Amino acid sequence: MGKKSDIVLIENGKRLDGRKPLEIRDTEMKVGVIPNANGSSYVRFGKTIAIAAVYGPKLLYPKHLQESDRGIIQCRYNMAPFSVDERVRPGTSRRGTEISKVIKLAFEPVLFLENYPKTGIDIYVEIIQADGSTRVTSVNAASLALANAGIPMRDLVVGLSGGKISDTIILDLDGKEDNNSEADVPVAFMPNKKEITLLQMDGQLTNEELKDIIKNVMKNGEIVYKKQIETLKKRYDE
Amino acid sequence: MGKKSDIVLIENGKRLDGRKPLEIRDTEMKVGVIPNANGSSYVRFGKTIAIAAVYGPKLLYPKHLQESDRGIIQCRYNMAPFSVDERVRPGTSRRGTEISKVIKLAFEPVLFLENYPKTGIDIYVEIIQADGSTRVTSVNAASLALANAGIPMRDLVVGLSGGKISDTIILDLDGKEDNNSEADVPVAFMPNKKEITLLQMDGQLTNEELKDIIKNVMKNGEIVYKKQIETLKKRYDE
Amino acid sequence: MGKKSDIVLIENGKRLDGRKPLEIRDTEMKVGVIPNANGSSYVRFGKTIAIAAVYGPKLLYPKHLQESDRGIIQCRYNMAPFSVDERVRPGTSRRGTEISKVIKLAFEPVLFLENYPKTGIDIYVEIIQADGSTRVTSVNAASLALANAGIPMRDLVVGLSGGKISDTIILDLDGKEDNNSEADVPVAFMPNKKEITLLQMDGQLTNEELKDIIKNVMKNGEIVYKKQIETLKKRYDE
Amino acid sequence: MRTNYIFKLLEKGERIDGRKLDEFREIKVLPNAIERAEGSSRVIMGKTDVIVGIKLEIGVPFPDMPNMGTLKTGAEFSPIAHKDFEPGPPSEDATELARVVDRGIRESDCIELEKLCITEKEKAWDVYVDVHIINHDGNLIDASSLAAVSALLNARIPKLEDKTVIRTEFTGKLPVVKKPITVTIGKIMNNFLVDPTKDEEDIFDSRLSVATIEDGKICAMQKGNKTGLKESDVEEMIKLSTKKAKELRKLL
Amino acid sequence: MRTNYIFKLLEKGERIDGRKLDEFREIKVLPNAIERAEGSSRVIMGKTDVIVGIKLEIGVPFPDMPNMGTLKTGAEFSPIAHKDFEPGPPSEDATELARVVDRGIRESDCIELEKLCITEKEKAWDVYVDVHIINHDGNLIDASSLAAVSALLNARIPKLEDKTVIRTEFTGKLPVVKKPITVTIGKIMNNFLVDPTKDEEDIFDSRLSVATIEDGKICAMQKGNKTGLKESDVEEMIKLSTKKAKELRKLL
Amino acid sequence: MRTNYIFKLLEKGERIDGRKLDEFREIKVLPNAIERAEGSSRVIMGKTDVIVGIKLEIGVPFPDMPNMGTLKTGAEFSPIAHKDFEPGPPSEDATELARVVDRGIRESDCIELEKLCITEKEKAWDVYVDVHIINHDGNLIDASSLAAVSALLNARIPKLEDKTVIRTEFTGKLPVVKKPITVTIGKIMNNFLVDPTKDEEDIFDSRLSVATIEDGKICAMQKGNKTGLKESDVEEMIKLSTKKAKELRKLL
Repeated sequence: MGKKSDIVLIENGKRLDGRKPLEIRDTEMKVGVIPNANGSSYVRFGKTIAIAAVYGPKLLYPKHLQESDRGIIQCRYNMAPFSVDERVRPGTSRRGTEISKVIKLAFEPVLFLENYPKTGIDIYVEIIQADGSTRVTSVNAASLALANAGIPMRDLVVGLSGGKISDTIILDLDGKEDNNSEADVPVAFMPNKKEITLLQMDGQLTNEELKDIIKNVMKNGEIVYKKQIETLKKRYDE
Repeated sequence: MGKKSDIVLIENGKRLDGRKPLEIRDTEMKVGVIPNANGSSYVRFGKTIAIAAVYGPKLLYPKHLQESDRGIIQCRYNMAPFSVDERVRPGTSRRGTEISKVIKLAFEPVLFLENYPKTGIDIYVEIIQADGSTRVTSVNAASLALANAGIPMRDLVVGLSGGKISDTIILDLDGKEDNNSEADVPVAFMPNKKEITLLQMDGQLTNEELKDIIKNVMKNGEIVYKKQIETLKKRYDE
Repeated sequence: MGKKSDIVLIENGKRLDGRKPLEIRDTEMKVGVIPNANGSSYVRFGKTIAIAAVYGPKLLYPKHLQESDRGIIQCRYNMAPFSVDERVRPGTSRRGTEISKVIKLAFEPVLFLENYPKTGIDIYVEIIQADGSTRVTSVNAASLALANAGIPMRDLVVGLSGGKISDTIILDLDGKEDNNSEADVPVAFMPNKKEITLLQMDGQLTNEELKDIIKNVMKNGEIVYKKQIETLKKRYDE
Repeated sequence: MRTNYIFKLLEKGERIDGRKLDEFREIKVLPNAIERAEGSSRVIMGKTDVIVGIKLEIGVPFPDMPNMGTLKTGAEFSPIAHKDFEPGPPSEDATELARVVDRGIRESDCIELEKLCITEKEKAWDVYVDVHIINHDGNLIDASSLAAVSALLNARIPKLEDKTVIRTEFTGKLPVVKKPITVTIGKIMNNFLVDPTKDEEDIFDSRLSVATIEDGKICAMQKGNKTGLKESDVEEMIKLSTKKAKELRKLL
Repeated sequence: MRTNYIFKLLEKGERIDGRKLDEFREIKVLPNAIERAEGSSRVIMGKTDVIVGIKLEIGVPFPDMPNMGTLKTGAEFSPIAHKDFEPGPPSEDATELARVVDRGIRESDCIELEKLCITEKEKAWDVYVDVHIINHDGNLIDASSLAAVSALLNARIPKLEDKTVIRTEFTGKLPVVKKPITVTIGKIMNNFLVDPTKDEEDIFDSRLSVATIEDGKICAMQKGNKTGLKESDVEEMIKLSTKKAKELRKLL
Repeated sequence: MRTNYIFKLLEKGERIDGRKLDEFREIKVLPNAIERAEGSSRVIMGKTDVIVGIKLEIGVPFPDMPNMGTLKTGAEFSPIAHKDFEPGPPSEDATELARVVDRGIRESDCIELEKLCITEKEKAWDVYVDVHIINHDGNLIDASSLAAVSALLNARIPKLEDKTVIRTEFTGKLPVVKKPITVTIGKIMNNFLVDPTKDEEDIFDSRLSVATIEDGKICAMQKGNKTGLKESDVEEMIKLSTKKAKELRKLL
């Protein structure tokens, strides 16, 4: 939608939480948080917290889901009942189904699925607290969990959202910005190959504005990428 | 139920839409309307529109559904959400389950199922607009779709509803008549073998009235039969 | 909960229905009531009526449920829609799922499951009328149905509930007592081996009170055991 | 083998259990089987055993019938009743059974639903008719329909205080004014059979269930099974069904 | 083999059905296809065939938008439309389709939802947009989005009497003020394709669906399929999509 | 093999991780783990990791308790937590866990539900206790029960304006007056074990979960696993559980 409300989201170049337009929230990343999983991670952007686990690759059942020449990714994105203001009823939602699909697609290009015929790699992401940008936070969590599982990847995948409020381009939208911005653009990309693997948009933007947002996301996504690398290195050093 | 309401459905021998008691509504039939299907059809009686598709015969999965000595018919009757006044919620309903079953049974006698062991023949009917007599319209649509699929049949199957209003026997009930008639008798039959393959009744009738209705349905069903034949011929001529 | 309401459930040593504290309601037991089943029973405690059927042991499908070295028990406890004041909607409930599980566990110790690899033994219990103590009534019904099915058992299983009202220990709680007692303790045990196979508790009790209740249940459970034996004998004598 | 034997006997006009073609099995109708339900009945037909319970709940009338109560019929094929019945949502056959039982009651105007309105447009009694199968040995439609009407006949309307239903006191009987009876006729090799066992049902060519009311009128019909019927078959089956319905009605 | 043939042709910049890379198939927009719906349209793109019907029902506004109607979009992949579509709850792909169609309408402010409030906080029109697939030969997103807007454009608001919806009389048209158009661009081996058939879709490297409104603004996007896109790819795909949207808009 | 090793050690009264039979693993209780929930707590017991979140929603009181709020407890075995947990509706084990956690809270009168009524018969707070398993290494019942009480203890009641819940302001703490503690005792070959790991659980003969309150009273019990228990076993297990509960209560 165009301007969604009269809430002032930016004043004197500062956003409601004091951030500059292109500033990313305080971020925390950990791996190996779920001992049972082959790989796992904890990722927090501000108050948005995602926990991801990777199980597999393992032979897929029922058999009719197997592909004879490659592995497949199965992904479930889920919000804990207590993650948002109004309790989320457990079970699948249409929003969850769509997000699960786009996250899955975000990782298809980076895995060597042809090396795992007949298998499935399960990526599970739980949003245990939500304050905007949950799908890109999930992408970062999944990227770290896959790496932590030791599954070879062509590149990591970085997720970051961009948007526009009062003619200003912003990054890493929080919940209030998500609901009231003029546009919201979640992006995931491979930082080395510079390829976009998830791209969606809600709101209204000119072609130029959109280009600008994507450019800024990919530039500042470097920060998120470094944080991922750092987190993985720290783990190896332990 | 006995007289269901005080609505006058017939006056001076004319029904609300001007039809004579035994007159069938304006009818339209086409086959081959769904390129992907093995056979398909479009059938309209007045404002009631059914689209049918046939897929198969094809090996049935899961295996436990297979019968070793014959094929089975699987049928789904479904109403589009926008087909009636109040939106229909997608998903199975008890009414839909029952109608699917009686349509399936209407075709058991005409197919050479013993020639297709372990296979299934799928008949799908979508009511995209409903104004009474949907199950018999579905029968006509399924009959044409099966013929269009080139599946050998002992006979075509003709569907037509009969009923009674103000002591008058009527045919091809529309929605208002369906809801307010004294009785409603959907019938499907094989026009050459003169065998009834679907027969249900709601309302109150004497034995004689019922006999009379069935007789009239089978007699005037000839018109529907001719229309089916014509439609199939026209297709071959194309 | 502690004292749940102000309803007086016992006065002058008599309960609302005239029973003495440790008295069991009028009880009726039959076996072989379902000709189709391998074993079956009808058990009534006051107004609580359970009908149980046993099917099996039989090869389990789908295969992934099979255990290569032993049979498994599958149990479903279900309440008929008309069994209680407010109609029960058909389908699984969380309460039903839990009760099914504890009933199943109540019989694990008495069956020689190691003798039936890859098979399943199905225990189905229908509560057709409920007035308290339904799960222990179900245990008695299942015990008789298994014996009636001729499935070897290490011991029968006896079910009986205990509880506390106004500092008095009672047995075989009816619906009103179930809802308003200070505590409710359903127990199932093997009468010869003196082993408890189902034990739950709701309410508030001291350790001593609880011990006392269990002791009384096991002592008076003898009456229920004798009734089971009698019922089975009578059947053989027929 | 059993099937072949049934066929052979039928050629001679005989049935495996010694009955005549148009003879019912022994039938017991046991009203008030479930004390706590508003109405109930158990019907035992040979080895077929069904219970129907009636519950009344407060509901909202349909917008197009603002001053009438509603009838809601369900059927559960409990897994206790047959090895092929599985727990889970109602099968196609259970759904058909519920709808056929429902139609007999509804179309006969058996219940005076207009007397079940509490407040126009807002509150009316929902009458739940729940069929529960205890043992399945054929002819579920007739047994269930009979049990349903029997249960309705002994059903009472609970007292209403404020918004609360008091189920220990009653304000009267459920207004039941008709007794629809459904009799299913099976056709096997040009024989017409009444009250089939499960073994007989499995080899039916065709079946026709007909519900009739006291005045002889037909109020519902449902054809089943896999072959077609001639007009003359239908006529004969209706005639037989109507005749046998009178016998069943006497059991109520 | 067919796949290989498609690849070979694409190397020469050709398509299997003779179209140019950026050419639509023949498109028919048939508004008012379903008389009894409040609005409807059928769109046929080559062999792809979809119907969208609009229904209006009375609902309760969301607490945070107490004076607005609501938009509810659904999509059913009817099993009539393709051998791989199965009866049952909506698949992942059907869910995505519904959400992409929804987003184009919602984000463009296509419907003036604030005009659909009946009583603040209590009653408002729910606008149901239901996509029904009749035959699937690719590009369901564009066909469905087009049909949805076309259906909304001919939708009318039924009369309201008391609490009853009178669906034979209307109080006016649904307030539709924008015409969002979605055009999906597929990428195969550095070729950008418009309006893909199912065969082409199956071998896409990547796809990008872009919804635009009259003033050229983009109001929704969705990337699909399995490979990554360079920034320059995205730019080119958006440009092509925006250009082709103008052609489609003329069909409304 | 691992199983055999566990058995061998147990014969010597030892456990695979070096603990005494009646010793807990290291336990961390982390209240307020989820800022946006009305209450929350994370409990880590060895490798077992659970989060409980509390949400308050406005609901309708039960007709038979017209002036009380309601408690609703759920448990999700998230597939992140164990390779055997699958997405989908709650399993039998998840259902049991939810019901055991619920019973401990409910039967201890932990929450003063009568203080949660807003308008008699019409509005009251529903207290949702949702257990989310992060990693499953045994003893989910004790960990979840502990996390639930810890979460309730820090839960606050949001402000209510008109019909709207304002979740950034609070009118007070949730009235929690009891601290039920559940300790599960496992029996393996006549050994009684506290706080089992998953490996130990898998070879339990039997388990008994006992919830106790401050005054030493027992408020809920649940027997699990596959063998019977002597009366004397039950007594010993209750004694041990009650004793260990005091240790856990100190962590709140």
